[in-house]
Amino acid sequence: MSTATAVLTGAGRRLGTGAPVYALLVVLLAALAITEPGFYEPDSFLAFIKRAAPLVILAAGQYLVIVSGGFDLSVGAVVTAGVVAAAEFYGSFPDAPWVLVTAGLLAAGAVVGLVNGLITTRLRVPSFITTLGMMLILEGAVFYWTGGSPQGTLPEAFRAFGRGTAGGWLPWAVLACLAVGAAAWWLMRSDFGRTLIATGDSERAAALAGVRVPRVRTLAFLGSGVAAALAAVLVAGFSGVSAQAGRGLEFEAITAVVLGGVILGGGRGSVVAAMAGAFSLQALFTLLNLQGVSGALESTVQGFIVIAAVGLGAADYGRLRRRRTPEESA
Amino acid sequence: MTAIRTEAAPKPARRFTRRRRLRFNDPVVGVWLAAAAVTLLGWIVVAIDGGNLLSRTGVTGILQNSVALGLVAVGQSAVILTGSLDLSVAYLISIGTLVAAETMQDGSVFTAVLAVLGLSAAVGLANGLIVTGLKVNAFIATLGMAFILRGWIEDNYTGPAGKVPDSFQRLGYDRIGPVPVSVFLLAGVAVALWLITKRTRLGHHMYATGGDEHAARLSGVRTKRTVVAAHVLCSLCVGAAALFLAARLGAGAPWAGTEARYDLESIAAVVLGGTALAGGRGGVAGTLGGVLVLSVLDSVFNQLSVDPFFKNVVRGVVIIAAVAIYARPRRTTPRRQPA
Amino acid sequence: MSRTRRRVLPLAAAVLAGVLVASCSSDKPADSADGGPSAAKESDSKQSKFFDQGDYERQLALAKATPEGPQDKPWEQMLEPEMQDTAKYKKKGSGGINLCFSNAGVFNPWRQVGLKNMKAEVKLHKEIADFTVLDAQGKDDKQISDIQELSGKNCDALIVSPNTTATLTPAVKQACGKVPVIVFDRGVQTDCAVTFISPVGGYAYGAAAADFLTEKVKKKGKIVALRISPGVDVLETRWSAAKIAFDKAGLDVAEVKFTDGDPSKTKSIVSDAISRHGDIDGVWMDSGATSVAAVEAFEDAGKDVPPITGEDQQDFLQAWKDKKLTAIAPTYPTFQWRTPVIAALQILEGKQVPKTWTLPQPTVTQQNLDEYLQDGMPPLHYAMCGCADLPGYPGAWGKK
Amino acid sequence: MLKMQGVSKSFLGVRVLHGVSLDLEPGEVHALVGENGAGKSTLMKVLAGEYAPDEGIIELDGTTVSFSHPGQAQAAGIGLIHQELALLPHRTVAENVFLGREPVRRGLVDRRAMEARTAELLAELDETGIAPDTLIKDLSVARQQTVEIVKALAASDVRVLVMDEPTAPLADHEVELLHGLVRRLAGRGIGILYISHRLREVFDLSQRITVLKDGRKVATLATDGTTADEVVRAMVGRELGSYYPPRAEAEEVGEPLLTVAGGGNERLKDVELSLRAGEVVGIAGLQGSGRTSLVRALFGAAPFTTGTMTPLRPTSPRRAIRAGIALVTEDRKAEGLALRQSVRDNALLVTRAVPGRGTRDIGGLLERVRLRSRGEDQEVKYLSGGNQQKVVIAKWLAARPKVLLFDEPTRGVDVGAKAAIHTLVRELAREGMAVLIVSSELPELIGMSDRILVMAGGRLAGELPAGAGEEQIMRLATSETASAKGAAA
Repeated sequence: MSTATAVLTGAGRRLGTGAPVYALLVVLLAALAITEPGFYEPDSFLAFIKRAAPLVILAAGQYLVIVSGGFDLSVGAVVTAGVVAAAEFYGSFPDAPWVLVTAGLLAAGAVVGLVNGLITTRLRVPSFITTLGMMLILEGAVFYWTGGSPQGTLPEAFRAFGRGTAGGWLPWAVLACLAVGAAAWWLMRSDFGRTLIATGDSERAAALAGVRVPRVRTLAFLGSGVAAALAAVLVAGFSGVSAQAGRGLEFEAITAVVLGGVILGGGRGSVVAAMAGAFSLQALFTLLNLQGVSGALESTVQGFIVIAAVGLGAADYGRLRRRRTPEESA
Repeated sequence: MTAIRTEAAPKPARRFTRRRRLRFNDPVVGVWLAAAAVTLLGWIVVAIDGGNLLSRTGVTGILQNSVALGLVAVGQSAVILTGSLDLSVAYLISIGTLVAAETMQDGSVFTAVLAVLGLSAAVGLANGLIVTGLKVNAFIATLGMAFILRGWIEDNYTGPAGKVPDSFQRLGYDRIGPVPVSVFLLAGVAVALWLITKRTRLGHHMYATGGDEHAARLSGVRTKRTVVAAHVLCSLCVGAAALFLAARLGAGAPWAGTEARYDLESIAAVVLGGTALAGGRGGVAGTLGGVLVLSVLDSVFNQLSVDPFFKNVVRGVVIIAAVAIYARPRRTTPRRQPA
Repeated sequence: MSRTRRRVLPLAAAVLAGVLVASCSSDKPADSADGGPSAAKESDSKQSKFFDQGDYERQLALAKATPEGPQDKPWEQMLEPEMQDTAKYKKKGSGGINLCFSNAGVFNPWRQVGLKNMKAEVKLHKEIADFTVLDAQGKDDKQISDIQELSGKNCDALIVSPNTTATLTPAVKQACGKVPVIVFDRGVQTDCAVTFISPVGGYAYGAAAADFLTEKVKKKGKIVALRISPGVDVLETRWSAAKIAFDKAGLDVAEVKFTDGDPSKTKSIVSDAISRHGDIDGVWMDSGATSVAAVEAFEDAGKDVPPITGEDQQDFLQAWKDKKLTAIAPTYPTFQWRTPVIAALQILEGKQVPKTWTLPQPTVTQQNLDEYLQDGMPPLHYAMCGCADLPGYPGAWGKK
Repeated sequence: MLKMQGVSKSFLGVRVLHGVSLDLEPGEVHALVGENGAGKSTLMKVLAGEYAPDEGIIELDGTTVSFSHPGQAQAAGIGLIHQELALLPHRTVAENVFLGREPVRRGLVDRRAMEARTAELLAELDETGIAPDTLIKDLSVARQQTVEIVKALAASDVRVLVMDEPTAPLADHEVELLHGLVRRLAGRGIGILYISHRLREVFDLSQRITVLKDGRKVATLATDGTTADEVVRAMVGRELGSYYPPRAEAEEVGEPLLTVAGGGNERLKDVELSLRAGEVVGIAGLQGSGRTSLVRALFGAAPFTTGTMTPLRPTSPRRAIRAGIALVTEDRKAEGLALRQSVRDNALLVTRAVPGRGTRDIGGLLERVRLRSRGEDQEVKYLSGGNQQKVVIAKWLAARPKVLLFDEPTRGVDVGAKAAIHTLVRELAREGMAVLIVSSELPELIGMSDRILVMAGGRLAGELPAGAGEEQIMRLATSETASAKGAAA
């Protein structure tokens, strides 16, 4: 264990702030291996990633918003609304091509993100409130529209993306997850990404350096909206029509990001660590499920572990650094 | 010396403007005006529809529906003022009603009240200690606490439990004229919280900690203790809400807090009342106004038989719009620039 | 810096490992090869706490009884009724009837279909001049206020669909003094209502599903039981009845899991169960919302779907037919939302109604599947709605 | 009265104080000087109970004391005035003054007593212009500083007052007022530990000077028996020689790169200005005279609303940057840097934000500004003030500006870095940039500028040639104050 941790520590230094989450992930994956020897067979491991994919994608989107100094509480509602709206749409146009519907959902997610971003930046409403309001609006609107439940079924072609496999063995969801991961990693190394983090760190400094702060922050929300819509497509594919597809996902996504060592308030943390946080959370769910922890106590265990993990992360990165500050700046 | 005079000269004028601004821009005043406006508009709309929003039952209903959310939101104000947040309130309410009802079934009302408040204080203490001691962000800390409490509820209860004696149920049902007695509970708790936040050292320290924790600490404020105290206060209010709901429901209900989404609703009410989510500004008086707005809106929707899903849309719009309005004057106030 | 981190990390790892190990050991006291029996044992202890033998036996008997009333209108049928006189509630004077309804909420498709039924039923009766619905949005507190508000209005009769059982008792008691009250779906702990309308109940539901599995699954076969969430009274009864049946038949309940009604969680749980136990011989569900997800989990794992139970939701019935499943669907019929309106009118006319109006609780089986499966209905529609003769059908119920 | 003996303190194994001893008499002003990172602030924070010392003892009137919380130090009569003001902008003066020790009557805070006592304390300091119920955010920085001092005094019977660079944010005339205040406090028998970078005020005020270097005490000198050179030598361990680089020759000054005609906005009136390639122009003026407003207007952060400007009148920093204008702001931590980001990310911020403008080759730039860091990956938070400022300058150089505006270029920067920045600024001008410097430190302004513009009441009150004296500047700076008070508010 200690060698593993040492290796991780080295890796963690390179990866920035996420070190504890990688340790957590390794511990959880090891525990899974012990509990379930078959876990690492290609099929079941791929199934695990496939299952984690929506949360990982949501975490990547949520990361963009959190690192720029905000919250996005509306992602769960976007997932629910996306699934229900897709079904409703198929109810009216059963033969619509899946590409079109998927693209439409992503565009709608982008619009929701755009609205979140504009309200937050232009009207100066704290994002917590904006997205809380958006959550109520989306849930209300989509059910008002559908009269409470969607009136269509999702065809297999549409669902294949979340349910099917490429080449008979590699789930599309895993590919989507990898693609989003790579895109997010690339994005955060790009000029936009660096500017985004700097904006989250100090909005004034960024604005005075020529950063179009409202635009950058709005784009972060837009990214989160698109990620949520993509998650909606995957969830819809994975499990079909449900009126509560996205319930609680916003909290899971935020928890995942925070587990990844990203600081609420912005300016610090890596997107890879945030996605590792999502994998950790999913691994924890799976482990609790396999352990046969009584269903009822599951959430208690989850609560303890999240607090403990974040607490240990905070001990590492908050306290020690703060103590250290005065040494060099007089 | 000249410089001093130049600054001193416009002084009285500036103070005058501050006082005056208090009137128009102060969110507390704003939200109460909004509540009045919503009531008036609602009354008109309902009247056109052929009803009467402000009939005896209507008024009672509005007040009655404000109590539970009001108690929670008043408590939530305390933590938000201090720069923290509590997402565990919903589950704490559920547990509170269960503990209250079960204790009252076998024991006295007095022990039950003590038990609920004791439990609440303990949960608040735990929240506070996790936030300050383990330095876990309040959002995550209290979310984690919510999960812990949820597990406890789900492991132990499978539906309503316990029984509240009729004597205690009077808290939930009696009224004096059109005013339910529980409104006096809310008023009492609100006045107590108002006194604590505005007139005690703890309250001053809460504002200071929420405004700038570092500055407060440097001034000798025990910020950690203050945050812990705010969490305990919040949980005690939640405990009071649980007792009220127990009285109202006549039994403990595992979903009493969560189905009504008291966690997010209370935050919405607090923010609607003009308290800054970042802490340090706002107060209990505004929060009550926010609760009243939500409750009047609910009542209007009820009277007009508006689709419940549509209600959510309106609520979302109202919350965003209100906060956008609060944010506006701040934008036009020129930022002081030392030149 | 790095030295400290190195110190903290193993600590973190140790603590986490500790937590996990602790959670592991505390839950597997019996043996290590199979978590099943221990989970079952835990449920045993719960059974004793919430199980009511009298209700259980009564419901199983009722389920076999023959209902009185018109054959083709199950919502007007009643099981073993004890009629009572309602003359004192007879509406005096002329003018239209003002009917009021305090609804717990429309937070799931079952309630949405139900409310449509009720509204359509109201339309059938010209004598109802006004139909007021207040929606409590799942809040007990609000429903109490709603009931108070409605009993203060000029309602001729008040229908209540309580959000929870015990908590609404005082409010209903209060209302009984002012207006004839009809309670349906969930009961309240008072008999002051003129009539209480509900189908046979949860024990019958759970037993119907479980009996099907005990018939189709070989002895010692592994059963996965999927429940929505703990702590819901009406669902607890379904499970406890099923538990008895499984124990009696000697089936091995390998997993009991809560799904939160979330299809994607359900799918994960079932996939995990498949990889853990290899073969699953039967799936029992306490309600239908997630049965299709369970079916798909087997498909995605490349396994045949074992005998499975569901509910009368359209998507499950469709999958049942398309995939030729071995299945059964007990119902908690949504046609019961029609009955309160009918009862209210009878009461206001002074006609006799039973004190406890027990409706039949039909089961969808292979034999009558085609009868209930209607093409083109929305996936979350409930087939046992008895709504085919109602105005606006099927468009208002979402058929395209 | 106060004795600190052998105080040591380490952070994560790095020793920042090595057995420092210090004593203080009642009524004495004892100056503490040293370069940034010398340990002054840490020593004072140990005294004020913010850090616990690893070794050493603190004696107050012969009794050993130890504090684990600032509140305890306050109770013992030790007040600390921070470099960054620790005031709550949305609370009143009285609430801030009594924060942490509000008077209580019958369990409730006695507001009336609090405000009365605050008014009393303000009156004692001849600061009657501040009302106890004003919100802090409505006060000027100088006033806020006064409130800080009153706050320290309000703490039970202050015996020792620690002032950490209290004059850093103040203009010269306000400095005088503060000095008067310090002398009055000392006259009441309060011992004052005074940290400053400004040697002149150290010599004006103090009776003794203690010099710290690298966490060790170098010497404690009697002010009367020493010279500024001696102190500087003790601080840096070397002679500083000529402070400022030579000015520009006439032929080095080229075409105008930026001109303003009739520029005005809420705070500025009729600004006529021309900055030419190769020259360094200084802007002098009292606090509130519009100096910062001017550079912000030129940079588009608080734009001109009237007048013309070439190459363009920027309406946002972004447009200014595109036009080749750069601004090094006075508040480095809040406006200059993203503190939790690396040196590289900060240096590249402008280049990334405004594509097509700058260079990505920052290695050379960082070398050029003589940055001392542990590499480009180091978070700027952990750099000293001087090195942070160098990162800010590198950031702007990466954008290849033609006009460089500096607002207080060396505030909070230690002596060594200061000289490096001065040399760099001159080099940049020599390469053909136009440079504008706003500074409250007149010697710096006089030493650096090829000509000095003096502002008063939001206008340019006059222009002085290189080598103008402090008196001339002050005369212009105060000339129009009375007539233009409205605009300066």
